[in-house]
Amino acid sequence: MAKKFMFVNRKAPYGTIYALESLEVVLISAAFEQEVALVFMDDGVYQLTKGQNTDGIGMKNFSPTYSALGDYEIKNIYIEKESLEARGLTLDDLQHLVWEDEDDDYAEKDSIHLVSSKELAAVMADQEVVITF
Amino acid sequence: MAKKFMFVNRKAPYGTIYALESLEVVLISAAFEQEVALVFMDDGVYQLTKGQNTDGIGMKNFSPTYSALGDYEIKNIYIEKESLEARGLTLDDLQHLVWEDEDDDYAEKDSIHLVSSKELAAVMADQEVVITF
Amino acid sequence: MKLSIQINEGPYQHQAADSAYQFTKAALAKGHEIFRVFFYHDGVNNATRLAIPPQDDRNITKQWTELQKEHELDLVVCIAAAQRRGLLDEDEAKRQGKDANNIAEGFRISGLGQLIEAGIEADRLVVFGD
Amino acid sequence: MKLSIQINEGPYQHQAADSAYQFTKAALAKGHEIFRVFFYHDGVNNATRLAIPPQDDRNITKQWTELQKEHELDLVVCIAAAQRRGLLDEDEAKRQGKDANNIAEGFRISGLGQLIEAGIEADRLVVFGD
Amino acid sequence: MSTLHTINKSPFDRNSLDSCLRVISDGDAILLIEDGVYAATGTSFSDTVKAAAQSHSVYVLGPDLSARGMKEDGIVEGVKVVDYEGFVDLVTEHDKINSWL
Amino acid sequence: MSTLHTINKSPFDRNSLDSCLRVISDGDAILLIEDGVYAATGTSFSDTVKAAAQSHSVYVLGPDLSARGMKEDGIVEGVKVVDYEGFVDLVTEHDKINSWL
Repeated sequence: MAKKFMFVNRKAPYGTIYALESLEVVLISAAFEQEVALVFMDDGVYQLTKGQNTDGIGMKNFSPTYSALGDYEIKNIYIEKESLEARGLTLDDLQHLVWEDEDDDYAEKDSIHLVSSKELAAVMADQEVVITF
Repeated sequence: MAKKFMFVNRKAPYGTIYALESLEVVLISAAFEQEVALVFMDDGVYQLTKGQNTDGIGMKNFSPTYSALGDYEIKNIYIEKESLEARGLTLDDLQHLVWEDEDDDYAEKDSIHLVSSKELAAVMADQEVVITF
Repeated sequence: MKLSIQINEGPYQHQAADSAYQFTKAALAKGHEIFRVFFYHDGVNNATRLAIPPQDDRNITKQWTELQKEHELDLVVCIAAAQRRGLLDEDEAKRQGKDANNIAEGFRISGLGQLIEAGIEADRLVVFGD
Repeated sequence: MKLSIQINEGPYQHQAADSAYQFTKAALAKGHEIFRVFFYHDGVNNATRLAIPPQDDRNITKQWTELQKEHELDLVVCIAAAQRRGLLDEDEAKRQGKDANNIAEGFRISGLGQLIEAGIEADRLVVFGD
Repeated sequence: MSTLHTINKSPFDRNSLDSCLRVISDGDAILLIEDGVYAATGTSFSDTVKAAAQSHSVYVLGPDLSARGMKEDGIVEGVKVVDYEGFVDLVTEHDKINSWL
Repeated sequence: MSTLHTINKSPFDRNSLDSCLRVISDGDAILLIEDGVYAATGTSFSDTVKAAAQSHSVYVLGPDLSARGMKEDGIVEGVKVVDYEGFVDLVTEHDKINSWL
């Protein structure tokens, strides 16, 4: 029986390692064939910004890895609208994450679901294991 | 020539080690005969609360050490009024820290100065080295 | 009930390791089973046997080692996080050509999959961190 | 000008060590003198020689060791903070009866007074932390 | 599927309590631990916590309160004090735990 | 005795920017680094930062902005971008540094 796992990302990238090491957990979780959902809220929404370039700080730019989530069958990615708005961002500022639906002739479909706090609360309530980073 | 050192404490005790290890720095600094001032602001004001009892969390209660500051000739301790008030605390909730004035027949004098943000700004501006914990 | 614990911060700097230890002791005292304690992020630093805390303070690593012995706890240190931060067992040190190792008795180093397994197998996962 | 640097957090978990390294390199390139780099709190964990970061990532300890060699930097690890967290040099390991040590080349372990001295002797003290 | 939310930071230092309150569901509970216990005392956040305690069960870890010199009799109306044994019970009584780190 | 204040955390995550602004003096400057750089972008805090930049010099570290995918041309009015070399100059041009950790 697959369990419903949710990983909640609340921290900005680079300032701390949580974003990077959370992504490592998420990718491993895919191998266990669980139902995996990701949330980006609070400063976690900054993890998905386009155009990250870490040349000037000597750290590894791990943002391209997010685009691989679809290949790992991770297609339920929730972004809290309120967090995005408070930061003056829109979905256009974030990476466009997709997955291929093999039941629909490998059509590319959006992985990202923009949800309100209230909608997010309902999704969270439905989970069985929650790990917040 | 003595330099003016100021140590600014902004973190609550026990949740993180900064309060404890900051105190270790302060005590060492006394041996160097510098002009030392301490500030407690933001959650740092919680460091000085009376009646701390760590039996239930298995950590060392280091709050008695603050009362030794006077013996180390550390007598300029500033507490930001705004921080104290936002936390619903008054000076009565905090340890009463004193020093003995040997030029005044060893009279016990208050080490703690309750200051407004504005007054604190002036004291801070006058320092030569500031370390915030 | 079967519980798993995750610890994200090193000893002393944050209360996480202490809180996790107090919680684990209380859970065991109430007859619950601890399926696994997983050390992730800086949490791997709890597993060093080289620490010498002040005599009048607790020794966090030793507390875990003793609790492990008494209850046969499964204390797992994430290998990827441990390599980044310099926590090694003897085998790993040899394999990586390092001249020393520093892991304490009672801890074992393993993969991140052990955390997912801890989440699957236990009835509850409780995380302690910064 | 004479600058001192203080680093309060360990490698990788926080950007502090990276920021301090970038700043130190830039200061040296501009001809300033680095009087001392003082590692306090979890910052002592930057001094381990046992870390094996992923191949495609920076090796923070090695970066410091190399900068130390090139510019004869004084990299000081606080002894009290280091003992709590399991960072030891050979002498200290012997004295404490520990069977291994883990400090990297280029770092030395010394007392907290070295931080105060760094504040007194340098024209500026810059602190990096969480 | 009820959730126990743990908050371990002061409301002055972090936004975790606010974030938790945005997405909490009916039947969920909150446990304040570590530096999170200050939220249960008479601070400028006490109205927020009092309101939360009217719609949800809010608990505070006694050992963490005592360590910080905070009196149990001065805590926000409606907040209940538990010890580590109570913490364990809260974990088992709810279906899952969300630690707001 | 001018001070360079560095802020390394997002204004959403910590209160360090607010605290710094409470006790800053005339002639002091602020440098936003690490996750502090988000304060220089168009967030709900941008009015606070804009006001600060009117009474004080406010700088943001470019390399940290770029790492986070934040564009220099979208930053708050009055905030100036510096690189690490500029960071070093700011340190030497002010009498002391206060890192708001």
